[in-house]
Amino acid sequence: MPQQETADSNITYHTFDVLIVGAGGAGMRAAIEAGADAKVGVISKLFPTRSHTGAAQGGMAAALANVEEDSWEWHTFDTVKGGDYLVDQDAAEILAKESVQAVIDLENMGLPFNRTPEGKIDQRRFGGHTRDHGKAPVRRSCYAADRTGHMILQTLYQNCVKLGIDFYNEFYVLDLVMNDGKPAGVVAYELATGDIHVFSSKSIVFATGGFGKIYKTTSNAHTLTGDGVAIAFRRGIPLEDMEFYQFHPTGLAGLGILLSEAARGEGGILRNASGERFMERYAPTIKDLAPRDMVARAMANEVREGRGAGPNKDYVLLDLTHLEPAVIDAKLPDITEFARTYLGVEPYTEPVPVFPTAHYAMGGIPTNIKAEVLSDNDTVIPGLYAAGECACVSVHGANRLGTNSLLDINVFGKRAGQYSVEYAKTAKQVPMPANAADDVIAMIEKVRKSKGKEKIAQLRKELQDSMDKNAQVFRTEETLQEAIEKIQELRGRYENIAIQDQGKRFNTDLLEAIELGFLLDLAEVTVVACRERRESRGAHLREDYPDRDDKKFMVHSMVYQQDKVQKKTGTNMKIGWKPVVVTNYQPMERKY
Amino acid sequence: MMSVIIETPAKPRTRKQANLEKYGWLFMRISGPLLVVLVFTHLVVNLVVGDGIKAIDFAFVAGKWADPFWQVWDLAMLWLALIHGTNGMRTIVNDYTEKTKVRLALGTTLWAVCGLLILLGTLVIFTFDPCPAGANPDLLASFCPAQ
Amino acid sequence: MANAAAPVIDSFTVTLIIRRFNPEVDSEPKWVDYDVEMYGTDRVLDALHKIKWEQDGSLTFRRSCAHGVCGSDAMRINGRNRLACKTLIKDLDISQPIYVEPIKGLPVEKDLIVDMNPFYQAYKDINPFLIASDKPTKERLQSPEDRARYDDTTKCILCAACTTSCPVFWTDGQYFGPAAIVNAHRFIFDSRDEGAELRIDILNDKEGVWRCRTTFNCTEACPRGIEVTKAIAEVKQAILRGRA
Amino acid sequence: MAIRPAGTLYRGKVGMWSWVLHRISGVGIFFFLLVHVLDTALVRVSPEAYNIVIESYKTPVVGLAELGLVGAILFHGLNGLRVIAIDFWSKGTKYQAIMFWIVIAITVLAVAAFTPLHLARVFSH
Ligand SMILES: Cc1cc2nc3c(=O)[nH]c(=O)nc-3n(C[C@H](O)[C@H](O)[C@H](O)COP(=O)(O)OP(=O)(O)OC[C@H]3O[C@@H](n4cnc5c(N)ncnc54)[C@H](O)[C@@H]3O)c2cc1C
Ligand code: HEM
Ligand code: SF4
Ligand code: F3S
Ligand code: FES
Repeated sequence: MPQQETADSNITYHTFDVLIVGAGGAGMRAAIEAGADAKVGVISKLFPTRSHTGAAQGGMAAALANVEEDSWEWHTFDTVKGGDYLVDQDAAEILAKESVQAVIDLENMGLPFNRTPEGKIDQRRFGGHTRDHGKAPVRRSCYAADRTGHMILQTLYQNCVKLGIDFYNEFYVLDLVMNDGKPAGVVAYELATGDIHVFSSKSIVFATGGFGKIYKTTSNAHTLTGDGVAIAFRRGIPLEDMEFYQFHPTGLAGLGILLSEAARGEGGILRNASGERFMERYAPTIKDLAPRDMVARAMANEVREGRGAGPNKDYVLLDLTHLEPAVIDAKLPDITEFARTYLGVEPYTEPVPVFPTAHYAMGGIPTNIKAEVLSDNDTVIPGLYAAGECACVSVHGANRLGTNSLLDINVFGKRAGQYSVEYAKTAKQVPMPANAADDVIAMIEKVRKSKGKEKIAQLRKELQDSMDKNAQVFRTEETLQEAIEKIQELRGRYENIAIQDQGKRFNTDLLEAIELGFLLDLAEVTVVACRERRESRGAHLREDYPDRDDKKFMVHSMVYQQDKVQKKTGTNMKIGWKPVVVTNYQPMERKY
Repeated sequence: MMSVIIETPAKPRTRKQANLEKYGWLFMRISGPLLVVLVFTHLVVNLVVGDGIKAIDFAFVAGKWADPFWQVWDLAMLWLALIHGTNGMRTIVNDYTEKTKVRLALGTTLWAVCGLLILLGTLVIFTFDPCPAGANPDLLASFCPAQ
Repeated sequence: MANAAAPVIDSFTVTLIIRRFNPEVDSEPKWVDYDVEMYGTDRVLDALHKIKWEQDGSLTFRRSCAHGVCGSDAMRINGRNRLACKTLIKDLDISQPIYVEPIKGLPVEKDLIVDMNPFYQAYKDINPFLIASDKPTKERLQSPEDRARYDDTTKCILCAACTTSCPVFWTDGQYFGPAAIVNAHRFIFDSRDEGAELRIDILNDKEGVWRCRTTFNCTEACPRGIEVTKAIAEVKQAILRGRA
Repeated sequence: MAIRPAGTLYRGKVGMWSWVLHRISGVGIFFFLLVHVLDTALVRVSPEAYNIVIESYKTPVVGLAELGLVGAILFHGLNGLRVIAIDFWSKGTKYQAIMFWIVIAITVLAVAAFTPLHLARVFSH
């Protein structure tokens, strides 16, 4: 039941112990953890099962050792190495250690994992996951056909229904209210009515997911506009490692729809126009199962050097034709259907055209291993938590391994739930300022009343085109400069937008404009961080600085918003650096 | 027969009353195959073999009902078809009525009619006299003494 | 073969006729025509976006993933329920206008957006979560055969294409609807679940499985290819026989 | 531009149309049955009364209607068996469309075979 205390004009007030923003995997996992012990509310701009966690296909890593020998140490090592040593190793250890329980939790909640003949959870191979520190690929990914994310999302929602968690669906959180540097709550916009809601809460968990929509070719949903990340940034919270954005090797060419790495885990092979298995040249040992940054780069390189397939030589081919149709049907039904539906290609008999697609943000809101949000390198903001793709713990470093994100949302989602409820038990509610909603109301009214000439969609398209052109797999000082200038131009034009829908009900026109504002912010932070990191590491490839530079850059970047334009960045952003936590593994060259 | 468009469900579902839907559903499926045998044979005997519809008259009926086999046959058909049909009509009424009162009224009417007809039909079959006294002998079956 | 991704079909113009309704200004729904230029790989969702982004920003519909996995954009396209993001324009008859209207039987909120709450309520009513009394410390075991038993119905994305294609649901909106039954099936036939009896009891309701008249609209509408009518038949049998 | 209906007719496939036909035929048969029980009951009144009414069944117009009735009963009965197969046979849902066409085929053939026979009798009466 909604906690409705007072309602003046069109503002409704609510109070909770723990408030979770976002009902994807991370948000709902936190809600389940906190739900039994406290008054928990979950706000989501989508109905929970529409969250993009449901799009995840391949699996969730955990060293269960159900099918072959495995250990959490190996998993930690793979995660660190996969992340090009920019991973905080204390966090990676937690991720790997708690993975087993995370999978068991899900199974116990009812998740229908695929099973081994003995009835245990089955596991399969995935890129970058190896036995004994890189000796051979290992079967570590727990999966439910190729809809693991779907099953996680459904199972978590089912358990939220079971617990009777309070959901506010199709509510857009547009602001985080801070009082004297402490979080008091959030302000949300109700899509159905256009009403404003102010939520006070002792602890607040951000779990708003990624922001792949800064790019044009992306596996991400239209709704992944990074709202939570941008809101935090606007409220003075720095963003960590934003230059590391992962491009997934196998997006359907031209569309960006993802074909899971599971396709290669089950034996799929990448080939160039002449049919060559080119990954043999780039990663002789694990070939097509090398980490994503390496595969994406290899693919982009093949195309660039003229070995691409197709009339425009602009993609490579994912070959599944040597797999048994029965195996494809049992293990990869959905993704092969994507190829059929969207490209008209029959994967049983034809190779599928693929090209890298923007996929996953390694960076985001900085947190520690208790999922507490940091306001600088190590100062905790009490009561504020973040988990999932919007957060940066950092377990993914410069490049996330496949299946580690579904794991991340479960492990750190659970932790966010635990620690936030623990905090809420003793903490006092930070008083909600009287005019808490003013900023949001002003922002909405400004957008609603804008009678300019610029079309939102046009600005967004120009932003995405520029990001694809200038800040995708390959980057240089020049392209990044171009991107910054473009973003600043777009910011200017954003002041002059036109909104056609003036109504209150379901005004998605208005919200798309607001979301574009978030995208502009995040694109700019990304590009600034890209420019400042003058080395190549993981997913971040600077052609003008092609080598990894551990002396200067074995650090996380931290971008802060400033009031005034900074000389160094040419924007109103300041960059700082944060040391990487190293426990066991010293940086080495990455070879696979 | 396409249904009306209703944009709004009339009322939230009222949960969980004891109900006989399962039995109604089963009855439709048990009576169905029986009716296939009963009705299809009935059609063949009355409309196809011999002179078909031309041959049907009082004497024809009398001839059939003189045999207890056909008495039981028609009795079974009467009961099953009426209950089956009425229950089917009830389903349809439930689909297209929204007000409980209307639903109840129509339902009651249906079952009342069904009951009356079953009663009437049963009485007719059992009290039927194939050779009513004083009737025009031309109209009676050949086995009647009056002929 | 491999050139499938290249634009095989050049651009063409199609007319979309969309049933629009904004209760803030309209007294009743109206049909509005839009001409849009599309390409071979475009889907109906792309056409709707194009209209919203270039012609009329007030056109309102739900969408998120754009590739048929989130279940946001079920709508009636040329008379049948489908996901806009999974319906390629070139697969429709483009010599004719394409009719787009909201799914039927749920209250229309605005344009193509309907109030999904009655639908979600039916889902919640069947207790859509694992009910098990044991407290395992490890994973529960389940044989691949037992796992396969309910695989089909785990695919549901709650898009409501099935329920709102059902003629029985259209009549009075009281019927639980195929989606709720599909989700009950997912648990009734899960060997780990102990709540079958409870769910069976719920679906033995007046508005439960017995209202299904096997019209198969649900099966044909399901974008996930779930054999919905079959699942319903299996639940009916489970009720008759007292358990799966 | 042609007038457009409030909402378009749902374009269901054979499953939906078979149900529409089943429903219409069921209702038709039901009302016929009501009448049929009453007219048969006239045998209890008098042979004359019964024969007068039964004569009207043999007129051309009613004779034609009887063809429709027979068709409706055949369709309803056979489709009823199809529905039962869908409910009780595990492969029923898979073959429902084929079964529908079989039902239609048998109904059409049977009515086609019966029509000349019946009409000859009706018109020779
Ligand atoms: C196609 C695809 C396949 C993938 N496959 C895999 C895989 O196989 N293995 C793996 O480990 N990872 C995979 N990933 C990555 C992984 O799925 C995601 O990183 C992860 O699911 C993110 O979960 P989340 O809970 O952080 O965010 P999401 O699931 O994206 O949820 C975000 C939530 O925040 C809400 N929200 C956002 N903004 C607001 C706002 N302003 N107000 C209120 N609510 C808001 C949304 O409504 C939503 O509920 C894949 C990703 C994609 C795109
Ligand atoms: C000849 C053999 C018959 C068979 C095999 C048969 C079978 C069936 C079946 C299985 C149903 C249930 C349909 C469903 O649940 O979807 C049904 C419904 C129905 N039957 Fe019959 N039936 C027969 C004869 C009759 C007769 C003689 C009548 C009329 C008195 C009749 C009237 C109805 C009606 C009105 C319905 C309801 C239709 C609906 O709900 O759409 N049936 N029949
Ligand atoms: S069963 Fe199919 S059509 Fe129905 S809600 Fe689920 S996915 Fe959608
Ligand atoms: S459309 Fe409806 S009638 Fe049954 S087969 Fe599907 S639920
Ligand atoms: S937008 Fe997600 S299913 Fe169509």
